[in-house]
Amino acid sequence: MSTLHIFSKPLSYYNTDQLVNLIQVTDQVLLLSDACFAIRQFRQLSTHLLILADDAQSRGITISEPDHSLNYDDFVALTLATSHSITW
Amino acid sequence: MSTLHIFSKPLSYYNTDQLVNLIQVTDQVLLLSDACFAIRQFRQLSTHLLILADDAQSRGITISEPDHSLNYDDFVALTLATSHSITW
Amino acid sequence: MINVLVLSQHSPFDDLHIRDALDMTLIFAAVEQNISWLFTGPAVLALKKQQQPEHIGLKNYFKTIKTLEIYDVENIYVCEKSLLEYGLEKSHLLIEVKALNYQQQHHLISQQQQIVTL
Amino acid sequence: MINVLVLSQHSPFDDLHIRDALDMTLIFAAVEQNISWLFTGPAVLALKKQQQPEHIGLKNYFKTIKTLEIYDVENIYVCEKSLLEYGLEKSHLLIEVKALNYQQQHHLISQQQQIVTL
Amino acid sequence: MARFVLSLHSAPSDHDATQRLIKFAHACLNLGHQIDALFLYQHGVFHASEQLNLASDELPINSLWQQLHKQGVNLMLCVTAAEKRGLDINNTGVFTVAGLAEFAMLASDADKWVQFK
Amino acid sequence: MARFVLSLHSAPSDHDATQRLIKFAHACLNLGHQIDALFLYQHGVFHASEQLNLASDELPINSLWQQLHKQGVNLMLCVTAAEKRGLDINNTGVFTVAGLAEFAMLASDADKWVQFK
Repeated sequence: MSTLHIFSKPLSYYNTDQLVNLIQVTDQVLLLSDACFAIRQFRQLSTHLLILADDAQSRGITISEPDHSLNYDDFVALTLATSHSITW
Repeated sequence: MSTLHIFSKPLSYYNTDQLVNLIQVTDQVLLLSDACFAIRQFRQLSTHLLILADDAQSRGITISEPDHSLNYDDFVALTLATSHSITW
Repeated sequence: MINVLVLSQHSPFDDLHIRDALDMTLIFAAVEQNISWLFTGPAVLALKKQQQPEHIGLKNYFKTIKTLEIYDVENIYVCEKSLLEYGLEKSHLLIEVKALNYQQQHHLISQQQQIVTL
Repeated sequence: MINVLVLSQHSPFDDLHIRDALDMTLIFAAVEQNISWLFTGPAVLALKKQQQPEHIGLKNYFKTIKTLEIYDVENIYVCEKSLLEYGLEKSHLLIEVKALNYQQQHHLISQQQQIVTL
Repeated sequence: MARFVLSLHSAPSDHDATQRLIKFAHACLNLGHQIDALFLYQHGVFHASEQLNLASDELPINSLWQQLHKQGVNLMLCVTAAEKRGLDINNTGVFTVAGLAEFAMLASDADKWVQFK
Repeated sequence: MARFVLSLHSAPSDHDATQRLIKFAHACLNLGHQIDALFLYQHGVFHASEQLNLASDELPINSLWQQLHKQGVNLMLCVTAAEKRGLDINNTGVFTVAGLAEFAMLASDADKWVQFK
């Protein structure tokens, strides 16, 4: 039973306090769009982040361990591997 | 030389750290719309807040000292009494 | 029947966010799913009593919120911490709600098949 | 000639906020006003080098940002603290900017006749 | 008497911002001030969509704009912002299509520019 | 094979959200999954504005929707959200006007509902 948490903006757009308390270690955190700029900020929510490769690359962001780079096929598979998703 | 700072949402919509540091005691802070719900939060920015009466009343919010209630004529006058306004 | 959660986070008159969430909640009840609605952050203000937006030309959607129970929408939840943040108590609210701490919110989320933020 | 300040606070691809601000900045320069542009919060990311949004079908407006100097827009400011927040240094930016602390931002604001947040 | 320019940045679905702008505009006029331009920018341009037609228990946006138009307020629509949002600029009702330069000149001449969003 | 419903909540001016939704939809189809509905809600309904016509150096939104339509994806527009935003529901191009109930039933039957904004 894990939740996929999807973000498309830097963390300052969200309620950090709520997210830090809601997101569990078994959950997955996926960064899309401008959220890719804020890997360091999102580290508070999960020790390893999933990042959409297209969105990161087009912004000149390099993805490295412990984070994982995803393509769209992986993104689809991820929504199926988790119980449900929340697009924050 | 004072600035009129205009808000229409609760403080969580804005960058509190920036606002606390930018807004000076000589500045004016005006709460409109859903910002009227968050008088207590906005107290951090100014010891006395200006609040649009229509917007507060329609939300069941009572305005009391040290805050001031404004009508639209006052709002217009306020924009003229300050050097410039920022609608955050 | 599946469990569906509508998650509201916007303030009452921030565009049509709360009204869109209200429509979505009512419709899932109408098609007989097990719908829940969770209010967090400034969205809890949408449950505050004594609002009369018609005085400034806005539609009074609070009347519809009051009818949720009639339409069998019984799972209305609010974030306990957000109530505190806005100085609200349960007696200040339009309808009966369950106040949840973060752990309880997490549990609620874990029970859902679909979750939508509006 | 008046002093006009454009204030940007949104992330680079949050709707068209930065592009709207870019248009506004260029046009005030074109009508020969003393225009300044201040980037705070996630807006500082719009000045980050090596972005190629055309790879995901989005317009590359960074090319236009690079031409600001040609159009006599010289007063480009960024919030010092926001740069830190996103791990950026001046050498990571597309163009020459002045980094301002909060006190300097307040001073900049105090010099303006008109201020627009976009 | 002061000269104002007002700009609206939110979509017509944000009825609250719209009603506030319109009340502010009427207060300006009633106090004897002048409004040199009321300018739609960003999502505000959707207000110039001719088809805008809300239910009778909603804010009567169309007739509120008509009223301001009849009082002689220069209702302007930013052509650049409209085109970037795919709006039909040949059919903008009481709003006049204007370039950003025109607005920038009016804003530079005005005593006050107040934004609504 | 899984059954998806996808919903889009942001306006066409948020090109980034639009391109992401469309790429996700194509990935679904290529992987052999089924998309029961692609639903426009909230500001997403502005995508069904027929006049939408962007410059040639912008995301070719119209032709991207045409492509999905040709692949048989059920492109739906929420009538309630559209009416609240004053959209002309008689002229919605490749999008079919649908009630919220219809979408809610599809969402209840689908394996996954993914939101894009």
